Amino acid sequence: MSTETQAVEAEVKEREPLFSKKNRKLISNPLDADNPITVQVLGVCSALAVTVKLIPTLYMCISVLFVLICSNVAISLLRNVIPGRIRIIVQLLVVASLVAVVDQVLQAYAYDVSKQLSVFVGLIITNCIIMGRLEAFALANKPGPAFLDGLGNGLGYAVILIPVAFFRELFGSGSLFGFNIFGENYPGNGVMMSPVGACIVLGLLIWFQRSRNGYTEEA
Amino acid sequence: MSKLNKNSSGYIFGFALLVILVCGVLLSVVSGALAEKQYEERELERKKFILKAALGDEIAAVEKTEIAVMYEQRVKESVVNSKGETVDGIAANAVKLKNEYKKLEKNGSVKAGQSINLPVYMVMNADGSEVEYYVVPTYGFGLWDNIWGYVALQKDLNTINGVVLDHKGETPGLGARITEEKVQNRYRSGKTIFEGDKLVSVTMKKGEGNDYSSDPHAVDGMSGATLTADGVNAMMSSYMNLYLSFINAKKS
Amino acid sequence: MSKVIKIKKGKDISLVGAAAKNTAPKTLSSSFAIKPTDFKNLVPKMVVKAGEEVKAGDVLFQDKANPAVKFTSPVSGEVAEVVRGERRAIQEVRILADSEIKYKSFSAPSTMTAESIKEILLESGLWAYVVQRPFGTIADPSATPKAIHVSCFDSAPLGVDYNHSLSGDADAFAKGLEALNSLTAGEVHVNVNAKSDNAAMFAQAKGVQVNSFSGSHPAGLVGVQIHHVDPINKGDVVWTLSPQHVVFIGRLLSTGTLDLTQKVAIAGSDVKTPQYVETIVGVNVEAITNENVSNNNARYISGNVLTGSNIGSTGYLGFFDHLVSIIPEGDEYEFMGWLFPSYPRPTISNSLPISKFLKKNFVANTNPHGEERAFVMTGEYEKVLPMDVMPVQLLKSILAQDLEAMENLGIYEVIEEDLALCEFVCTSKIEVQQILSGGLDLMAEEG
Amino acid sequence: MKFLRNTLDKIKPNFEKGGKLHFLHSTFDAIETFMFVPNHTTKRGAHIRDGIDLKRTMFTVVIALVPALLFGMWNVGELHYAAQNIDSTLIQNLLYGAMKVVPIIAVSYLTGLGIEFAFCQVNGHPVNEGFLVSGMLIPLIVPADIPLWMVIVATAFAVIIGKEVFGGTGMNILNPALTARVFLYIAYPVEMAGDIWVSGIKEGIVDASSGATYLGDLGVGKVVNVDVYNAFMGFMPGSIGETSTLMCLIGAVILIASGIGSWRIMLATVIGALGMGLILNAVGGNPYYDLPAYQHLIIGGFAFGAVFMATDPVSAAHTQRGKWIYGILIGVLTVLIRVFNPAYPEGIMFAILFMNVMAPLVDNYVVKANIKRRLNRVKA
Repeated sequence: MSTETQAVEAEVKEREPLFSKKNRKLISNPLDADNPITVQVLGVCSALAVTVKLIPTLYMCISVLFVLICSNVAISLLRNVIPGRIRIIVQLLVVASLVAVVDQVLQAYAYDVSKQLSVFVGLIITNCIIMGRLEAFALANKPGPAFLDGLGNGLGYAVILIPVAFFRELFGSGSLFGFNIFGENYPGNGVMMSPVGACIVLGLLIWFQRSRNGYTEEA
Repeated sequence: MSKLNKNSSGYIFGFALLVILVCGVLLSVVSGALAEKQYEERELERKKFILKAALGDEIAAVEKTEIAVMYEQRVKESVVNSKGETVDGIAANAVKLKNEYKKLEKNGSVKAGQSINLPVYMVMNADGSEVEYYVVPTYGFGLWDNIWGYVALQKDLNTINGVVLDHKGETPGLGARITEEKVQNRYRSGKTIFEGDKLVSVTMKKGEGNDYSSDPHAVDGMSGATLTADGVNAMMSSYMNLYLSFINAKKS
Repeated sequence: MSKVIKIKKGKDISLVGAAAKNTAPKTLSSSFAIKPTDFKNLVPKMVVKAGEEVKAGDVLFQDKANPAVKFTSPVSGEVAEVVRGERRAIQEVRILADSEIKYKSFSAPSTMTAESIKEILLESGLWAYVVQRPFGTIADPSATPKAIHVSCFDSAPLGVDYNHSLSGDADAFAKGLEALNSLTAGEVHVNVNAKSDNAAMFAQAKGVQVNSFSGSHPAGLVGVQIHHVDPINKGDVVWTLSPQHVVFIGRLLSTGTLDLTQKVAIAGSDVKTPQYVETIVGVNVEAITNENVSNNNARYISGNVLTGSNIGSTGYLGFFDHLVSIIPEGDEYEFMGWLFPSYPRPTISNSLPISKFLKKNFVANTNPHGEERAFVMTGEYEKVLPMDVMPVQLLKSILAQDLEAMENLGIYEVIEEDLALCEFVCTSKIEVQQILSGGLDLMAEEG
Repeated sequence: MKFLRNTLDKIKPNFEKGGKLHFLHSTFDAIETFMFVPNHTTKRGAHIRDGIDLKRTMFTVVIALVPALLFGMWNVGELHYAAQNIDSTLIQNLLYGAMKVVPIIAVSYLTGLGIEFAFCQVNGHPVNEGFLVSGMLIPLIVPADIPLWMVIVATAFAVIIGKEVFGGTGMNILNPALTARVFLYIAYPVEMAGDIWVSGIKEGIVDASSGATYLGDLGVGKVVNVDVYNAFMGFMPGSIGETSTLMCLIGAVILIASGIGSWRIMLATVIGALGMGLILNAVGGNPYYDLPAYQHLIIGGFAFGAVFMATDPVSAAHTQRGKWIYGILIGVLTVLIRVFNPAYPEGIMFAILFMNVMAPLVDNYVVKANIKRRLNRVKA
């Protein structure tokens, strides 16, 4: 998975209002034109693994959002004191600690969901979106924009995962949020239940998005 | 204040140490604060499984908070070994089934020189005067990975009252269906594990949609998941054999 | 004679109307034309204007890129018209012939050195007959080829029999070969058909290497022969000529005049009496096919039915061609024709058993018998291309404009005619020669 | 015929550019060219062309499928009645089979062609003939009792995801019919696996035990005595068209004789399976290892897959040498999957799809070898 390093945003000027036009873009861009999953193709592994049902997907999205925002802000705060030579390790340490916290919390307060998510919560550590944002953005920006960037990318992740989970749960299990939609006799669909289905739904979403945005592959 | 040299080894070490310290403290605090709650959750699931195996649908209506209370009131725990002798000094919930399972041979008998701890949960009747169900945990291997479950026997120690099954990695839509109520309920129609004095266990058959109401040792299978069903059958039969001494002792 | 090289792949397409081995007396048309479009990538620069008088051998136009390469008039007469097409590109230079041809005289060199031969060939315009591989363009006079190949049999459908058409030109042929020998450091290869009784002029040609080939079409294609005798690698240059054109060179050297008289086969199912006609390069086909065609809706092809060009009933014979194929147009609907063919047609597919096994000679028309589709079938091209070249992969690399792949896959070894049979057999009706032509152009430009 | 031509000519302007039905031009075009070979003539290049076209090629494959289809229909009826101990005549069997199979074929063609036409319409492409074959293959590789809506879903999936997203016939990586089959297998395992191979089990008319297949039994470690004659003739449960090795052989003869199916692939697949089977025989151990190698060729869908699926020219290897490698690996993988993967008793489906994906790689190496030969020539 490539950690496509985006052009590092220039350091935000002093006293810029938090919701300036530029900052608003930090949120809106990752939702569509620069979506971490469908455009940058990062974090796909978890997108395939956890989207069988909507509820675990929601928990996963919130977890990623939380880790992303917190680590972005933390690294942004530390950006001037982190020695360059160990910055990746420090980032990893911060992310890993946050993920461990999330995992512990889920085990304590959402035991069923944490059972379903199993290792994939732990694997948030290796989610390229997070490390990518830390490297590309948080290290060079103030905490405010870093917070927004984390929020934007976390939402960008969610905005793809939730529809994927929606279709997979609907067609795979015939239910939504665990409520039966198609009735007892719906036979389910094994393709949608397996990661293959996620891959196909994700592919179709990318197809849809690209044809709408007029994206063309660079030569 | 003179600027620190960020590339000096001392600074790097110091910084790393500091970060590790902060993260370590954070983690231990969180883990400490949540440990009890997590334990409760795990216990709750175990208790729920045990009660569900015994009481079935009754339990579905019980609030999550009530489960622990109900368990406290109605369940008595003990641990036995494969000879049916009671093992003292270990609590039933401290027995790690996965580890105990490793003490078994392929054919389900206990490895030479090993002693296996087998928890037994006795679910009492509503007024607590006598044992109504015996719930025993089982552990085995399905098609891809481990499977486990609880089997509730009625007080005759022959009739199965219900089962709860769970798995780690069976095929979704096929073997994974053992967690479905619909499949588990197939064990709730008075199946018996003994034929006279002989232990025969209960077998999930190949194929689906057949009527086995006349056969007390067979339940309808899961189409396309014969191998997971075979795993369930093997697990069932081997653990019933392990508990055989206990059952015989209780019966007599 | 060296051993016979067997060409195992390929397919002879037998069509009705092969030219009988007799020659109609010389018919002189009043109109002749030299067509710059017969040469690949040629940008002509006119030397004469309409209305000027020329002798046979006088320069009509030059190659703009290489003015030493000249194109001369085959007959004497008046330059009647310079026909231009799109963007004023010159299509034809027409000459109204005198009834008696006046020849410009050339002084034949006393010794045959590469320099002197090149000079006289360039002056007389015969140089344009020397084709260079790779790319199939007019040879670069400054180059020295590693070999020169002359294919002395035509295996294409309705192909010319050089044993007949060149009978009587043995001396000129020998002389021509002698001249070619001086042009190359390597061998001059004369490639003959092992299966037929070759005239002594081919089979016992002196001072050259005679290779004999057996097998179906495209065994007679010089590209296939080169591939089996001494394949072209990157950087190699090989020249090829038709035996007819070797004869022209021989005549020029012995007489000092440009005598482009040749026997042209008039063949095809729409010809009443298929036979040879004695005429001159660039003749108007109307004159040589007059009264001899039985169908109003026929296609007139200068060259053979696989690689020739559609010239219409009033066009001019192509510069390199000594065959006019006349076959019916196929512009008719055929009810369920793909399932129940209403008439037999040539095919390599056994899925048309009647056509394949019960019929020997076919009346083929120009209907493609299906529409163009994406590549689906595989292994077809390989059946008819007797070279260690992967045709489909080569075509795909051309479509992808991948120069390196094109080179690696052997684009230097082939020109359009080599893959013509692939185009014929293609189930998906893909225009193979057109694609290859694009690839060759691209390669010539970039490489 | 004349009348038909005139009618077509009369309504044709409506579908041409500017006509009010232009949006249906691909559909009209497909129908017109089906009825009449068009009056086009060659424009460039070779003036005459081979008499064969893609329609005829595809139709020949359909013809080759007819024996398997007819036998399949008969077999559906025969098994159905035999399982109930009813003596039935040839006609009864065929009738019952037709009742089950014809709707599947109709649904498969309607769905597939409908989608294909729609895509061609939108993209402005001519309709390709590829689905003529896929539409016939899909019904032959499903159980007779399959619900029709599943056929629709699977066909739609195969045509859209398996073919159109790659750019249509000629561009697809996977064999569309097998894509449909594997979709069904994974999406609806309950309906597509286990003992469902005799028509009538689902309604409870027929006892489930009669629907056991050799592969199914072998997969769970049973010792199986394959009745070689019945297995070869096809008198056993299975997908509609796949059971009879004999009918597949007849199809193979048609395909090879007409030059449309690659004999290289068929032969290579058989060699691969036999070779792997013999190796396993030599190792021995359980009933599946010990199954005589040749019996792998006649049980399950091996013959059908090797003859009709592996040879799909688009998704197979394209180079001549590549076809050998491709075929042999299919054979080897089929046996390996059958023997070593208990969850998926039928190996050939996965083996072919896997090799479909690998075929470009195989070709790549063959092409590289060709390039190397050319480069070595310079050195020599």
